[in-house]
Amino acid sequence: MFMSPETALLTGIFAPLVVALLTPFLAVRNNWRDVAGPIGGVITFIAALHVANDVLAGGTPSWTAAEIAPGIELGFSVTALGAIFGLVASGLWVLAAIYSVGYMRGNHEKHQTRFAAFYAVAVHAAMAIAWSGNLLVLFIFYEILTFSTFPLVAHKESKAARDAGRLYLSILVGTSVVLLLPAVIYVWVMTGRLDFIPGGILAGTISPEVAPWLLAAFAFGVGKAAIMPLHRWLPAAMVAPTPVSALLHAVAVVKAGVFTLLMVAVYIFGIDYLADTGASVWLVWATCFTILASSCVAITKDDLKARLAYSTISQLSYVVLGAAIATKMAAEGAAVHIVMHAVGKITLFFVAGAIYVQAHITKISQLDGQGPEMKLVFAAFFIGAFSIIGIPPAGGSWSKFMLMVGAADAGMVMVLIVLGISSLMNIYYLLDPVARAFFKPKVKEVKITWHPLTVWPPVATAVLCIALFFFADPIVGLAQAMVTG
Amino acid sequence: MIDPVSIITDSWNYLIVICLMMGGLFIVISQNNLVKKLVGLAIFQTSVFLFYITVGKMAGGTAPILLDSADVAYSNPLPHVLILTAIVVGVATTALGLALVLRIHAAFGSIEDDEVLTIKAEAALPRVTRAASETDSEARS
Amino acid sequence: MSVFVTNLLLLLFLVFLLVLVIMTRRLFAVVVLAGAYSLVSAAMFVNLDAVDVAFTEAAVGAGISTVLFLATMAYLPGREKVLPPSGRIGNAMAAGIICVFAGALLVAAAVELPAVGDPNAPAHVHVAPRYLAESDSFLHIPNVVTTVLASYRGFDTLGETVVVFTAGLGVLVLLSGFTRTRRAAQDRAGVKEDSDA
Amino acid sequence: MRDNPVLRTCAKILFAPIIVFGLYVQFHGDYSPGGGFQAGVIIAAAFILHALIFGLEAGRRLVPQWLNLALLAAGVLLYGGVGVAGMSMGGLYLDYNVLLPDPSAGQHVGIILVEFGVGLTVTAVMLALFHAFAGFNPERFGDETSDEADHSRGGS
Amino acid sequence: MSLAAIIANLPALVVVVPLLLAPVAALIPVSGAAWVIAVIGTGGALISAWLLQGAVTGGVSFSYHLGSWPPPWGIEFVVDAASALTVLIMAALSFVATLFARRALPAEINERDAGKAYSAWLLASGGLAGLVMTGDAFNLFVFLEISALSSIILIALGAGTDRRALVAAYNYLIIGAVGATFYVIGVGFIYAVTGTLNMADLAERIPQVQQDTVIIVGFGFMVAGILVKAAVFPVHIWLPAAYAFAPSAVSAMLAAIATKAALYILARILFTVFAGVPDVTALALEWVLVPLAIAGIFTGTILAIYENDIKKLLAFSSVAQIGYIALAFGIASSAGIAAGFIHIGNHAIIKGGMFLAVGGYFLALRSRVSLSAMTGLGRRMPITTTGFLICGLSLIGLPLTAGFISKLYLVRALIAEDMILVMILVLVSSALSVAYLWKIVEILWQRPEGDDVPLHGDETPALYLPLWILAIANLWLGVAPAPLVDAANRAAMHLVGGIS
Repeated sequence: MFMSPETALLTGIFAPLVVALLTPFLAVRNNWRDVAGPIGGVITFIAALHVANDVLAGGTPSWTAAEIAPGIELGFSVTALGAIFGLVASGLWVLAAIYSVGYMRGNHEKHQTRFAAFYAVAVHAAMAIAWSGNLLVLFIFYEILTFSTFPLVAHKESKAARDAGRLYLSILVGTSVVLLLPAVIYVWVMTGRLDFIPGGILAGTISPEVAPWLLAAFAFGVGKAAIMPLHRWLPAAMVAPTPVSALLHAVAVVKAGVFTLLMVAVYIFGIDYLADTGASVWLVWATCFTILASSCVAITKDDLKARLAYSTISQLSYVVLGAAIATKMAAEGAAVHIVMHAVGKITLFFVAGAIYVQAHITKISQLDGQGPEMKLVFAAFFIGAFSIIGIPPAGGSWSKFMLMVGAADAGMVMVLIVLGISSLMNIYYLLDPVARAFFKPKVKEVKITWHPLTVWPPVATAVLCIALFFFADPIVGLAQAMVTG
Repeated sequence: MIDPVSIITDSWNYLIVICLMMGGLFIVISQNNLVKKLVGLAIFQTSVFLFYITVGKMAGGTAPILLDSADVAYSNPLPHVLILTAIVVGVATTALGLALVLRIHAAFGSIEDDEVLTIKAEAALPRVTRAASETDSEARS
Repeated sequence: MSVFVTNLLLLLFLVFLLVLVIMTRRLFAVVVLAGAYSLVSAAMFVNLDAVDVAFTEAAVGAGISTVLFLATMAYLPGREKVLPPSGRIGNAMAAGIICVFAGALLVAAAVELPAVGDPNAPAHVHVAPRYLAESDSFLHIPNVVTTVLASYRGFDTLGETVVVFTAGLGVLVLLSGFTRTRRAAQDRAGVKEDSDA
Repeated sequence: MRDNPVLRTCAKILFAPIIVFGLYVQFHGDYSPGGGFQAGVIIAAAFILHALIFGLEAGRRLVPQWLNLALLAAGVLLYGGVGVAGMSMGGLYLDYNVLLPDPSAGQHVGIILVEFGVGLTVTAVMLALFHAFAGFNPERFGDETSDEADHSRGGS
Repeated sequence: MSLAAIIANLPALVVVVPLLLAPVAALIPVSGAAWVIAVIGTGGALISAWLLQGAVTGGVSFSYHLGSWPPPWGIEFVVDAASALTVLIMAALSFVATLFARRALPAEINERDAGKAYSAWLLASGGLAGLVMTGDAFNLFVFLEISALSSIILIALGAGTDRRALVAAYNYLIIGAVGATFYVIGVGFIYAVTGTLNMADLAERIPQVQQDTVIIVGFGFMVAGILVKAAVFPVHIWLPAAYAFAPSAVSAMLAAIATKAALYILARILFTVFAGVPDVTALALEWVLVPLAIAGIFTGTILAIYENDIKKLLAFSSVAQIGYIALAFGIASSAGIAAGFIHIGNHAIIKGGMFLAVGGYFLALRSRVSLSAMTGLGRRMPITTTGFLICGLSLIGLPLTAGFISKLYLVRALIAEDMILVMILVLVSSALSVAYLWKIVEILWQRPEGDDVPLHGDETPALYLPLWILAIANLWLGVAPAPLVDAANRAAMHLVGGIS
């Protein structure tokens, strides 16, 4: 093809940044500005595909800018897991960009230019995280992602929005500076390196007594993974416009969190080291608790976005759980789940936003009987929910299956039970809105306004959910490459 | 180690000088009056000078101004030089301190430590700046 | 030995003056006593063969700085304020503890020092002899203090001249400088307003 | 006291001798106690005496502030200049040996020069101090005090 | 004067150029002209320091005999990796601060005093440079006094805007003089048993001295005196008021370089002069310096969190940062000392930059900069505020900034010595420092109730260029810290030997 892996790498990382920088100038014509996002998305996605191809072929595209200390380069280098995350972030950005145009216009939001710019910066940060060459670079862009999404969260500039933004920043920045950064430095001091090596770099350099604590520093230092009790920023961030919730709080930001943990588990600790030292056993229980607890909370929520938020929290813990179980299969399952859940959850958020734009409904209890007016939308929601729950023929079923197998390998029966229970809860609180919409009598008359740009993206992602069930091989392949190295 | 007698005979000079030093230091720390602090400082330093000169003294020596006769023991000139320097430095410090005291008295109407230290921030601004800040606050409100 | 007897007397006199300074509340008296203190120590310097130092101490320490103190007192209240006993005793306690501690350390060290006037003390045998030997033979200047001051350690003296200069500069700035008067400041403020407008 | 004829004549008579004595202390420092500092103080004393008797204004007329400042700087510059001269003549800073062909003569010159520099500065400083303190005018700085009660209390 | 002569005399020039230009500046009543002299003085010092740094890069170190009298009879300047690095950092920072002073200083004092102010300015930077260069224990005292008296003048000049500056200056004078006298006492005792004042000579002779008590006490008093100058807790009390009430430009220069020189001397005394009695120094480090440093770190940070006057806040943070440097020296491994030197450099550019920014705010507001007065300045002075922000992020040690490098090497040195507890304390304190920085940032970007305070004049390059020089230095040293780190390692190796 026409790009060397390295060029693809740089293109993938910097195309979103270029979009962000151009946006203010393109703002003279709203259409120019709004078309920039999707175009950038397509370019980025193509680049991501290239990189993923190269990684599947066994290459590791990499590029280094400078060395700031022995063993710490500022540079990028794509791991298999990174390739997966890069694909997810860039691919979904295309749709999200289109969708956000429809949403922002349909809602007549203010500051659309600022919104678009920071949106692109966030994607840039996500891509950089995905392909970062070592833990420090990952940390840097982790912070950039946090700061670039702050204006998006506080977009409405209302008091509520600013408070939510403050909570968002204080939890994410606080945890990362107090725990994550020291953990990173500690790893560097002990091993003299920070790059990602299949099989990990800690084995033999860090004593098994320290390992659990170090893992804890990572697990709670990465606030974006929303492991309880550090989950509160995520529901708070739901004050943001839905495109933000959709891309960032279903895909980029939260996935960056679990991605980081998975990277740490697989490439820094190493699955075998975790399994041998049992450093991650406590994490298994922590995540199991998060899964169940957040599911329970989700059931009680009547606000659609809030419910989705808590569902996200529990789904994130699936990924962390996969890392914590520390078997190859579970780790692969975690990696695959990043993709599957992303596609499914973004569908659900798209729908939530679409419903809001078209009918200005945010409460589930008001959805009763609205189904017939918005068939497409609810159909998409239905499929997305399937994928999240893990019912064939939706992609989510693969990842859940692999997770369960992994847990079985590790002989963790409790985990199997937990997964089962949470699936049942998923069925209830995710299908309940659809059921209400179609089988309950209408409670209130709303006038539906048709905004195509908010409808077709969810449909597309819903189709993607199904497609991923039948064409999961490349993803799974990358996941295997991750653990085998 | 050293028996009391030899202490008395050998180093009582040092001991008294140390008492003088600490007396001066005591004045500096304990006194509340800015002028008296400076007096204490001067005494403190002068006592230190005494210590140095005592170190430089040689028994049966004379002032280090060379005479023609060969067999004369001279006291050590080096401490003298150091102390010449130190004396001048000391008086420079004193002068600057006194100038500050005068200005403090002109500005605060007091030369007592506890009083000048308890000036409220806004009261400490010169009228002009204060007026400016007042107008600012009006502008703000 | 007579030297040391005189020393003892002078030192005791100094202690006496010191106590007076601590006791006295009339600042004029305090200042004069301080002058006396440095005059007596000048005598002590003579007694310890440091004639140059004595000369300087008498001229600078006893002379100039006393004059400066008196000049300052002309503008200041003559008596120091008497603190309430609580505060006074508090200060005295704090100061006392510090001084006793530091003093104890110094005494512990002082008893180990070479005896006063011991001709074999390191101070007499290590660096100084070259000054005494060279000053006349090479520099033809009998006053060793002058040669050391101006030549061997000339850089010290340069620094000290700079210190004197600094002090003079500071006093000029502080007392006869044009530190911004109300009018000047108001003009400036006014100008700034205009320039903004 | 400036209209007391006795004092005025004494001052007139003493002025010159004090300065001469100062110069003696300055330049005889090589052979007897004395040198720049002491000399500076003594010479300054002469001017201070003059100012005491004939008033500050007269003193200022004799040595205006700009001249005073200039002398102040001149002393330091002279001292430092000797050092620079040493450098420019191929020696290190403050190296007097290179000032003249004969090192010991060079030392002599250097020492006299720097002592003179010290004397200049000290004289000027003492004079400046005296004028600054004696001529201090609290009102010029009074504007920094506000006349509010809360801190015009205390000693005064 | 021939070029060769200049090269040969670089060590002297670093000190002498500013000191001898000071009297010249004092004679010039015109603010602008006096400033030019100041620029020439600090610039000349900077160039000489730069050349010196180049000279010692090869690991060579040489001694410069003033008056060409060999030590210990004469006074020598010591040029080695450590002193050259420190003096270069200080020269660079005082030069940048001088650039800033062009507009800032005359605005806060009377223009007719500007000449004298710049004179004191030159004296301060020259005196501090001499402090670092000199290899003679007593000559050190003279330079202590030069720098102290000139700093006092500069601080007192703040009386034009806040008369508490006078009290701050007076307290600094008293405390500083007591500290210096303590140092002199210590030197006196050591001299009485060694008979020499030259540091190298002292280092040789001290181990042979039998009177241990004298050595210990002399050492104690010398160090105590230096600690006062370095504003190490608990003798930091003079610093906050001094930095807070001095004119902005002066605060910037003092915050950047004043305490650095003293810290360097501390290292010098600990690791070279008294290297012969390791048991004594080790004791002092472990039981005095490290605890004091940690106490200082926390006191400074916490006071900063509750402080509302921005300059005082930064001053308290300086107390904490000085604690980090003292702690790094306290580790006493060559890695630790290297970390100390790295942070000496980084903290100089960080805090210098922040004070320059605050100076910009001051000139815009024309009043003491309390946090409430700064509400919304971020939007109205974006250039200054961005620079301030960069330095701030560097202060809390985020990656890509110089501050991160400091933390990196400090933590590394701590772990290497198994001082895990101390490391945790350091990390906690640096997390706390996020609190007070965030407090400022929020106010800067917050929208004020009602309309904005009128600003006096807009941002001008004269004010924000120096700031941005330092901000960019922060980023540059965060991405490519190799030069500083290498120099610091050389310095540490020179002081204690060993490999870092």
